[in-house]
Amino acid sequence: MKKLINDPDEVVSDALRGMDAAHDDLRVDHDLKIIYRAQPKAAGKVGLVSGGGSGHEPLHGGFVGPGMLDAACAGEVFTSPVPDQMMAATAAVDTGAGVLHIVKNYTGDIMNFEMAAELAGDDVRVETVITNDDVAVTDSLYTAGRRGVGVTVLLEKIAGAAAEEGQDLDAVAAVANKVNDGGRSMGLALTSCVVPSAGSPTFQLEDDEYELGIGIHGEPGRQRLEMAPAAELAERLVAPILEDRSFDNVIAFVNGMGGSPLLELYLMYGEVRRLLDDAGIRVARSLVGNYITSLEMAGCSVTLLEVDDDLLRLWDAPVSTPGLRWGA
Amino acid sequence: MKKLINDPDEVVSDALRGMDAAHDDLRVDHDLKIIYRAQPKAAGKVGLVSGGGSGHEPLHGGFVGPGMLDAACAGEVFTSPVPDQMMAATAAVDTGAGVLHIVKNYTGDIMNFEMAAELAGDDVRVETVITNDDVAVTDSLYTAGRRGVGVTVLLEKIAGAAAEEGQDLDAVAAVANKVNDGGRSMGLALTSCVVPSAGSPTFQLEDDEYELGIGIHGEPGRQRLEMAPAAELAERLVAPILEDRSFDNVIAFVNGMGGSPLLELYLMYGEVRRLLDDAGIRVARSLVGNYITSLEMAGCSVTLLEVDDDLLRLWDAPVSTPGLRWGA
Amino acid sequence: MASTEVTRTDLEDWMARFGSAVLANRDHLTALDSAIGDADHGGNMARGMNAVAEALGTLDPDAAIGAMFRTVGMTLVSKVGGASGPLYGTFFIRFGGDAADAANLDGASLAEALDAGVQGVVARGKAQAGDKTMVDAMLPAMTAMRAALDDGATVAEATAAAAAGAVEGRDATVPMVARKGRASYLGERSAGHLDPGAASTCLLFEALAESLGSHG
Amino acid sequence: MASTEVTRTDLEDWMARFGSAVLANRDHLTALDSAIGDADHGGNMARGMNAVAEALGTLDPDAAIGAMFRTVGMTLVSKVGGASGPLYGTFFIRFGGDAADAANLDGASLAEALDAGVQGVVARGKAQAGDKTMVDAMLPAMTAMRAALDDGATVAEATAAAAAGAVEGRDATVPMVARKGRASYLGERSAGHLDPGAASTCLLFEALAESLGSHG
Ligand SMILES: Nc1ncnc2c1ncn2[C@@H]1O[C@H](COP(=O)(O)OP(=O)(O)O)[C@@H](O)[C@H]1O
Ligand SMILES: Nc1ncnc2c1ncn2[C@@H]1O[C@H](COP(=O)(O)OP(=O)(O)O)[C@@H](O)[C@H]1O
Ligand SMILES: [Mg+2]
Ligand SMILES: [Mg+2]
Ligand SMILES: [Mg+2]
Ligand SMILES: [Mg+2]
Repeated sequence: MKKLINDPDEVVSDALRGMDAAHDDLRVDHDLKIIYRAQPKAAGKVGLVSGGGSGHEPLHGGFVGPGMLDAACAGEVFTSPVPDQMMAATAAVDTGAGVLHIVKNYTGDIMNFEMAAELAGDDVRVETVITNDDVAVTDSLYTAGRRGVGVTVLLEKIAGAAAEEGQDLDAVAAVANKVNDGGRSMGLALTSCVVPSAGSPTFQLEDDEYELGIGIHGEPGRQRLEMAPAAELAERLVAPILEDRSFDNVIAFVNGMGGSPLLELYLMYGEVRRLLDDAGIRVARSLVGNYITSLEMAGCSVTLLEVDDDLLRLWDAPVSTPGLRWGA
Repeated sequence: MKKLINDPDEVVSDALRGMDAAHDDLRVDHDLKIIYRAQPKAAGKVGLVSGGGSGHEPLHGGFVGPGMLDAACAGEVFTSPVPDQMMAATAAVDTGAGVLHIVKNYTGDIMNFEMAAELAGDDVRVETVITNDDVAVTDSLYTAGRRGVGVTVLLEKIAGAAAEEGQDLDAVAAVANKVNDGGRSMGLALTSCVVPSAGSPTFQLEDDEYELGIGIHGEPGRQRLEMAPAAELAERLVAPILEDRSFDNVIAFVNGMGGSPLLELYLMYGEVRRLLDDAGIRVARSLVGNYITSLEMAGCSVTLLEVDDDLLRLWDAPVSTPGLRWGA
Repeated sequence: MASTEVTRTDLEDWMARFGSAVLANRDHLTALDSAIGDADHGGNMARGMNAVAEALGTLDPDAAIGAMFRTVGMTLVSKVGGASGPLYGTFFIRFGGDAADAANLDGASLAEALDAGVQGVVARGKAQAGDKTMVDAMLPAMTAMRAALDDGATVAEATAAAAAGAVEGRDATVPMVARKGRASYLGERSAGHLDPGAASTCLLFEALAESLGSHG
Repeated sequence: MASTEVTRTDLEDWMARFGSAVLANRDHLTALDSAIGDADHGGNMARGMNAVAEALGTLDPDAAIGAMFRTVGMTLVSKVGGASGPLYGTFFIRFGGDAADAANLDGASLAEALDAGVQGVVARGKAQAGDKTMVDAMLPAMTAMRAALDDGATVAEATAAAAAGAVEGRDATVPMVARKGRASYLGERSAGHLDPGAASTCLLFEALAESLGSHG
């Protein structure tokens, strides 16, 4: 393993030190590994707390700031954070209007957020939205259910805008659920990644293979296939999404897993766009880049989110975070 | 080679198709591979044209937009663009106030921009700034001179702001030269990268080695060293910069080479920051992320830029490009 | 012949042995989790048991068994994260809740406390037998321990039986197709691999049997 | 015995042979550039010579040698980029400029045109002998060709001498420490590798010698 790190067990704390130093508009609780806005939101507005394992940067800490999250709880690499973090973050960001928890659907994340809610009691009104947009998981009866992946980014932006405009907790939770309901994702990997504390790649792929249907934790996918040109890869990602739900007018999001050059992500976006054009789907907005990653994994995912005027307005609203910023 | 591409010889055109589709505020001349603002700048303002080999994304195309470049000429991967591109871009963006060419110091880039100027004649007033901030190249008498690396990003932002506020060509060129004079960079690689048309890694590094003093073209560096913790790597990058020039108040920029997770870049930033604190150098602004890359190379570079109030004001001015965006 | 009573000291020894076993098997647990998960189970358990050792080191020496295991459980909940943090955390919290103020346990009350822990894991994770999780090591362990106690076994014999049951249950996870946790995303590809959580559960029951090996 | 005159057809054959040689050596040139550069010299030259073939295919068949090589040079300038595009582009533009309206060349005027090309490369790139560039193949090629012509050699003999000189010059780049172009960044580490541009220059002179191999 070669990484820009010191002690593998201290990667997250060391990185948070750098993140704190780099961003004056963030405040980091280093003991609890929570990233907050330096300038808390105005009283009476709903707070947004998310969190998850580290290694997906900029998600979630890079999405803390005006127009998006109020706090992000950072777990160890690929390990969900612990209830203490969510309890502290929830108490800290509540301005009286309640707090939305944004949780990606993984057993560990679900259980730790759940325990946080149980342990917190009734001091703060909490609603939870669980993202589960990954169409690679086809059988939700005999699995832990679909994973939360790319839609989480779009949801944090859109729900953040709803909270910022002063919508109440029920309304913010409703818009969040609407985003999750209207979003679908599918990913592939060309390489595995190396969890620092493990020290070697989580899986091995031959030079002529790729993994289809991966999540964001370096875990193998549903299927190992022979490497193919971008046009075919795009089809492998888009087809199952379109089979799962019909789309009319979308935000189209090509996300890098962390190790693929931006040049290739744009190239994939061109292929995805061609497929959407062929399917008669209008693209209202686009997002291309590394937003929800799996350390240095090479590969990408495609997320489509059906949008109406309301969601588009919230998407276009100003946002000012290290990872996503416009209009401000 | 496994990449998200179709034909290796069509990577740049295919990626530009995706970039065009993803960004409504950009216009792409696909024949000449030039990225323009969709909305040209107001008459009377200086135009900024840059360009270089592809594979460094978001540089340069991702820096086209209000507050930064007017046009970027995309060469083949790691190959400078051709004079026809620079001639066309220069003619297109000139509003009568002249055009600044921003050129990274590489033999190919210099010669192609030079030929463009020779072939263009006197229709448009052109000034050229050449970035050469790479302290890894110690001997400029017996080399092609220092390479243009990280400073190019900062320069395009700052000179772009100067042009946007209506400074004339001489003033914009002067501020650009001031940035280049006040900036220094040093980079390292943990892995090589794969040029698509070559198909295999440009160099091989063992699992316990890194290359110190690399550029941005996947070329080997000056020295191959035994892998070390981030704290030591940071020192290897910062020390030669501080030996080369004294710094007082800086923009500190940790740039990813494309294949290192953002988590690690933040971690490196924390280490760099510690060294700057120790050296009594104030950090006025920070930038951490993948801005001038070398395809999927793992590694990073550090750039320090000495700033005064004038440069800071220009740095803070609104910018709205795919790669760098704030205040707008 | 040694005491039939299980003391707090015995249970501290259990935790110490489990902690050592986790550290010794850290890479092994991570390797198992690499095959069908996300390569962190060894690191998670090691981080947790290191924190437990620290917490127990500063615990009031007069604390009852219940309080002691509430500390163990809360420490795991607070330090581990992932799936295993809440699951093992809940296991020990419920174990402690059942043991409550008891100063010592006998075979029956030990089995009852363990059962409470296992039921906590099932309630928290909603896994059933055959889902390829730690539950597949826990349930056979408890079945074996109950059967031994019903046959009049000593505490040492009963916990040895539990450990053997856990090992059997762990090995039986190999052909299973996972239906819970991360491994479930692999579908059929999860078959052929041993479940990492079942492996750490074996270490737990083996440590218990070792700690109580001389108990009548 | 064949003509002593070098015709436009001969020079078209030169370009065709050079193009084929570049395509056949594409991977080799890239491999050389991987060692001390950025792994694109083969791709650059191939892209350029493919474009040249296309441009010559549509060129006015009555165009003079000068116009023909201006097209070759401008095509390389327009399609290659990098260091080699302007350098080989300038080479051919100057070659054409020297040949101008001539319908045919003899040995002396061919050498003069080649010399003009080489001087163009030197003017553009400012490399000196020993800097480990294509110039290190070009200069010995021209020295050898001049010496042969001075000794009364035929065009065939003179261009064969030029090719041999280029090969010698190319091989002499191996121990050199690069002082120009990308390889110069490697400092001492550039020694021990053959310069890719010197290798492509050999192909150029070898192609010329082959095209004119039967000329008196
Ligand atoms: N719903 C569940 N019920 C019981 N055990 C589970 C459940 N989900 C996962 N596990 C256990 O947790 C283990 C994985 O733990 P760990 O790797 O530490 O957490 P994570 O899966 O979050 O990375 C699995 O091997 C399995 O035994
Ligand atoms: N200043 C120069 N003068 C002459 N030749 C040069 C000079 N710089 C580079 N070269 C030649 O160009 C070759 C590299 O060409 P190429 O790889 O196509 O371009 P780039 O270096 O821009 O990637 C070198 O091997 C060398 O022979
Ligand atoms: Mg995990
Ligand atoms: Mg090049
Ligand atoms: Mg795991
Ligand atoms: Mg090259």
